[in-house]
Amino acid sequence: MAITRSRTAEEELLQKIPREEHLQMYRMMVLIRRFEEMAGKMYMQAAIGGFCHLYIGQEAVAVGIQSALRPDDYVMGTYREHGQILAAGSDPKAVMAELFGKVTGVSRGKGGSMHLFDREKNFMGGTAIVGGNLPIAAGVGFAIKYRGGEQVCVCYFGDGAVNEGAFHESLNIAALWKLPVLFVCENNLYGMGTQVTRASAVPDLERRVVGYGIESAQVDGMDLLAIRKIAETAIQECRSGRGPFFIEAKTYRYRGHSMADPATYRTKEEVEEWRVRDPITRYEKQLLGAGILTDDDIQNVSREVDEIVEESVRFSEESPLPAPHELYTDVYAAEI
Amino acid sequence: MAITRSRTAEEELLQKIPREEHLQMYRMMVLIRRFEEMAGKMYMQAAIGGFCHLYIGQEAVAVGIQSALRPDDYVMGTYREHGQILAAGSDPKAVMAELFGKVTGVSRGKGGSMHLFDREKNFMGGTAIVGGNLPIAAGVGFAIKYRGGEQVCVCYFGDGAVNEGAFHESLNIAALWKLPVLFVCENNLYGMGTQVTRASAVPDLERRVVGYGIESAQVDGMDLLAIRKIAETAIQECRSGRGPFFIEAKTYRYRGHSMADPATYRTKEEVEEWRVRDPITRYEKQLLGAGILTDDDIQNVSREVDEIVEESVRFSEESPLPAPHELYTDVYAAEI
Amino acid sequence: MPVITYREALNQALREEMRQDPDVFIVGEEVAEYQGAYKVTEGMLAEFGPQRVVDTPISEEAIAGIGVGAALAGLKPVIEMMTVNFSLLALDQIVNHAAKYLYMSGGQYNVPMVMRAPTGVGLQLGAQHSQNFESWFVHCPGLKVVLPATPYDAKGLLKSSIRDPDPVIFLEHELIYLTKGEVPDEDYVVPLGVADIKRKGTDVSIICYSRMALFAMKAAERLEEEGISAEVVDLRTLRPLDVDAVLESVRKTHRAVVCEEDWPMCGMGAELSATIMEGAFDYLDAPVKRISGVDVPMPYAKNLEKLAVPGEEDIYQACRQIVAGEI
Amino acid sequence: MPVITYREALNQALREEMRQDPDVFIVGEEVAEYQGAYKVTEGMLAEFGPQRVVDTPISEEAIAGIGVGAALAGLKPVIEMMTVNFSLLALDQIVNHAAKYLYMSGGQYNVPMVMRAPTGVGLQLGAQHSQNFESWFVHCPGLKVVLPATPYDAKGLLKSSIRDPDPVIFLEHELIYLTKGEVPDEDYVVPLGVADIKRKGTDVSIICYSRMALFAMKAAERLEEEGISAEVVDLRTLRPLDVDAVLESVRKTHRAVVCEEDWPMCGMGAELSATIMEGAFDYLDAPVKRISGVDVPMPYAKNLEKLAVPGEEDIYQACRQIVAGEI
Ligand SMILES: Cc1ncc(C[n+]2csc(CCOP(=O)(O)OP(=O)(O)O)c2C)c(N)n1
Ligand SMILES: Cc1ncc(C[n+]2csc(CCOP(=O)(O)OP(=O)(O)O)c2C)c(N)n1
Ligand SMILES: [Mg+2]
Ligand SMILES: [Mg+2]
Repeated sequence: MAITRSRTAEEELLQKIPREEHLQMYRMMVLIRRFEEMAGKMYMQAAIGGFCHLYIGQEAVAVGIQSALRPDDYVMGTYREHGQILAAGSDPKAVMAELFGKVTGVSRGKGGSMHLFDREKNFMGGTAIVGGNLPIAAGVGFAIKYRGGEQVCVCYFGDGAVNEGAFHESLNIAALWKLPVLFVCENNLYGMGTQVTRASAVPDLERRVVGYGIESAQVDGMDLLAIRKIAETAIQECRSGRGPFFIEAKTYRYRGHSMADPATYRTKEEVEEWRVRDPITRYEKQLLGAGILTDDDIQNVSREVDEIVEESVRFSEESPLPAPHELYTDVYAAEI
Repeated sequence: MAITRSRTAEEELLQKIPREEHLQMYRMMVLIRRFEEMAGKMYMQAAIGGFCHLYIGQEAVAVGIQSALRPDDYVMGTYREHGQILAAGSDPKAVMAELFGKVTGVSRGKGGSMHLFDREKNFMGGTAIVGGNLPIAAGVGFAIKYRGGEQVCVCYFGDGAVNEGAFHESLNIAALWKLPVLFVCENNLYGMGTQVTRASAVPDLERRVVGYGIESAQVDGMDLLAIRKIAETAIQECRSGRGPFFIEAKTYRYRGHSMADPATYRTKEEVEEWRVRDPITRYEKQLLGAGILTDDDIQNVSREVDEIVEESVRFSEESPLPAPHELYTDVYAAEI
Repeated sequence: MPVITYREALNQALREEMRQDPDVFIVGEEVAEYQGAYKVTEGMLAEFGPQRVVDTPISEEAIAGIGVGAALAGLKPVIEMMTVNFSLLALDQIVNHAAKYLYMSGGQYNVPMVMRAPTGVGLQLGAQHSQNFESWFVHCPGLKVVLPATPYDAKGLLKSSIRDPDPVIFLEHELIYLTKGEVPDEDYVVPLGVADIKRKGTDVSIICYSRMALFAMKAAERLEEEGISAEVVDLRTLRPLDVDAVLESVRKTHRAVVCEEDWPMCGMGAELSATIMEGAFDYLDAPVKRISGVDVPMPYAKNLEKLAVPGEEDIYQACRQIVAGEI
Repeated sequence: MPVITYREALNQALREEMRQDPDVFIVGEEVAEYQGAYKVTEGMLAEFGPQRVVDTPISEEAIAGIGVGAALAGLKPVIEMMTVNFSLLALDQIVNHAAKYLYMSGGQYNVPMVMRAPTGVGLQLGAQHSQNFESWFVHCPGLKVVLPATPYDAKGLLKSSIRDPDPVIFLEHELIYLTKGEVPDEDYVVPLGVADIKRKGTDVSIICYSRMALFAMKAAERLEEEGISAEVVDLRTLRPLDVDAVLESVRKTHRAVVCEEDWPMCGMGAELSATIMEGAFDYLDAPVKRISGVDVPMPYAKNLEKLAVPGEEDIYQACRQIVAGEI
């Protein structure tokens, strides 16, 4: 399918979705943006360690996809998953606390930024191995089908992950067995410093799945409504047992690959071009234009979100570190 | 490209190729057939151990491809490579001796049926890991290009290998870097007991490479001339620096996967259907029909080949086992 | 008690567990229609159908991922690697994911999965098909590693492994599938992490597992004829390791011969040797003797392969020497 | 002599070898335009161009295969795995192919390739990015394994590794890239397989490598203040292992503390412990003491990570105890 652009389709959606839901999605995008800005700040202050990959610029993808899911669906994230787990509904306090390495974190401080898990939300991580979550997503899809369930497993990964063998094996099996897996490729144009054109023989990533006979679509990753729309279609496909679906969301990360990366491999102009298409500003304009939200609503969201983020930092700072004995727990589930 | 079938093209080729070369190709196909039948016999007599995968039925593929190569080109085989290394010009005596595990074997008896090597013929193995030779072939292609050479690296693999991650990574890189690698997929319809339709989401294997933007062709793997023709085109593509080429040769193995496999997963009828299309009989008919070879020639070839095979067995039986100290040699090239 | 083969014992274990727990299934290359490359899953497709006995494409990394993902979602997968040699293509899933999920998630996600694989030398299968990697798996916290030597242990340990809430690497030596032994028809389990004194002795402890345990028993018989009383400690599980059983035996015999078919460097023999020194140094009358495979890739030639693989004679000689004070 | 960082020393080694041998090239993820994930290849793209400093897609298995194939065709590839953690995706190429080609081909095809990779714990990188796998590589005949501790050794050993006709696994600890030391500008090599007595001593031998060697030197200084004379044996190469140097030292000091950051089971410490018992049993006044990383996946939390990683204090305490006869 081609990128969704038609005006009418957009208005249709704007009207179809209840105001409360618009407000939720908008709030979530703003929350992720501010949360990530704060995470970056905390990282600079060394309150957060390790590698820290921010989601800024890609907010529409996770929010659009997650908004179309059911609570009992499963999510496999990447190491750039702060935004993914927040969009999945996890408590910002527990997410921030994990980045701080505190026992109140979603992974009790033992996972870190790249290993966020939240069983209550069916958020299964959180892997720091590029492409490592794709075979696992196929396994979750297998389990859903095995049980005759109607859930879907969403699997996020980047443009770089497409070149891993794991991608190939997983998509072939998911297609062969018609597993309910929604593969979401967040194509932000770069894998670390490598432009997609230098990594993929066919830079049009949707073409990369032709060999699996899998349903697919390209979508503007900066357009929340377009993502929401295709997500609904794709998830419907998966639920109906017709097999997996592949979405390529063309997006962009405003920051470097991680907090350690100055991103000297791309031009200011390029970054600016993308900022102009900012997914939050765009959605905000649409909502105001359609009279769904008012300036007051926007300001309220802004205030609420700032409080939530501030609170998440306060909570994290005040939370205790894991007790020393935690070093030895959770290695095995069985007593040894 | 579609499967080559046109009569005229066939006659054209028949005439274009000098008689001597026809005779060589025909002799090689017969040699492989008889060699493999003998290998099977020797295996039943326990003169050959380990796993033994026969090439019977697929002779046209290796002979057609190798006949279009230059001596300085490289070849990466599989574990079903007796036919491949013979077609590459290795001495049948040394190949049989390797199956016997004798020191006079191509790999000094240390490799075995699945690990045949012949540096003089640029035959680089011989790997028992499905798909394991694909990344290596990309590396050889890289070296050729690095040196600005005009050689090509041919890499043989089966329909089952297409589903390994190694296939994906290797084809993407070969295409991205325009490496002179000719990927030859010997689609004999089965990977062990698994029909290609149960292993590949898209059973039309040529479709599997669309995502790499790689030149490709399907060819009747039972038709030597068709293979020879597409091989010439493909190799020309590779030499000219336009990048890799993928050939899917639709063929069939008459025997089980290995000598240990009774092949109960397929019907006698299916096997018969394929035997009717036997590549040797077919080529023989063409050569006789076009008056290129006479019945005498055919009989001479038959006699010559039988002698060669008998001789290879005699040679192998009479050859000594590797000396005990060989256990410790060839672990490292440097003195330790 | 019925006498059946090691292979049949594994088949029984799989069937019994699949009958009593609908969440158990088996997936891998050629496990269904082909009845298993080594026929361990013979007849299971017919009994349980293609939903629970699942053939896969040749995609080891994905097979392991199917196991991890299905386990995370609450099933109890048994994945079969056609041989352990091919598991090298799946190690990221096993080591970076299966072994770490519980820890990284702060206890939220355990991975109740079993990876079964034939291991060890075969009959002239060559360098790429004759390997042992148990030491690699033992090296990794989060994994459990099981290598039964007898049909009885094979059935009981496989059942325990399937019921275990953690990832278990279950390795079956290719050359003992047809060995026979008494195996109860009914349901029983052998607990993980408990060694078995297969033979009591006083002069030397032979610490072993998998096929080496069978050689050890034969060697012990021969030694007895010479008046040497060897104790055979079959570890059965390498992780968790039954350190107490090992040390107790060595403290009694004062001599230890540790056996592995695998290559020596950083192998299980080294771990046992170090563990024994750390726990029984003052009891040792001689240094612990390691018996391992020769430190070279496996050659194809029959005569060379024979030289590369350790066996009964090596254990027998080592025990004689160590008891005679020649080590 | 100029004082430069470990990272600069590696960069020098690469440049010198590439200048004098056109067959040498480096390939890996982000080695060219990004100047290397850990900046080891800084400036090399500018000097040698994209034909010899080659960025790849994220395809570890293919990267290793590029190395093997290019080496078979006569080049001298240096492949960079961004970190050793990702080499788990490339092990089939390394272990089933690179390590066995020479043997399986009966001596026809050697594989002169170097796999470089950062290894070890970082700063809160978590369970999947803080691992050591040297014991896995050491386990495999056909491979050579090098882990330099100082800038001088790093340069000399990398040059030897590149010139070596066999596959070499060259592991660089992530936390010592910025350590400094004297490094000659000119061409020199440090031979593979030769340990270095970094400090002479008489009371206890500290057998170590990589970052642990730096901790050992610090510990030895502190011990000296207490009148304990520790000998620091930096192995530098783990395979081939300089057994003579290890045994000679232990026969002199009668006590050994073996150090690794890696997990204990089937690790290098176990191999050293076993080797020392086998070669110097009668010289030992105490069992060999192993110091290893804690046997758990690496936690993220700073305080837990600190507890999981062995360091100077552990070596210091172990030496004091072993000399005091408390071990
Ligand atoms: C198997 C593996 N190889 C390499 C890395 C190092 N690495 C981390 S992120 C990354 C780039 C991934 O790019 P992409 O898939 O596009 O995701 P993005 O970071 O753009 O979200 C690389 C190479 C890794 N973590 N795992
Ligand atoms: C990595 C790996 N997985 C599995 C096997 C076991 N195996 C050997 S051959 C084979 C089937 C390969 O089928 P195909 O690629 O079609 O080649 P063919 O045997 O038909 O020539 C399998 C599964 C192996 N040798 N290596
Ligand atoms: Mg990207
Ligand atoms: Mg096939």
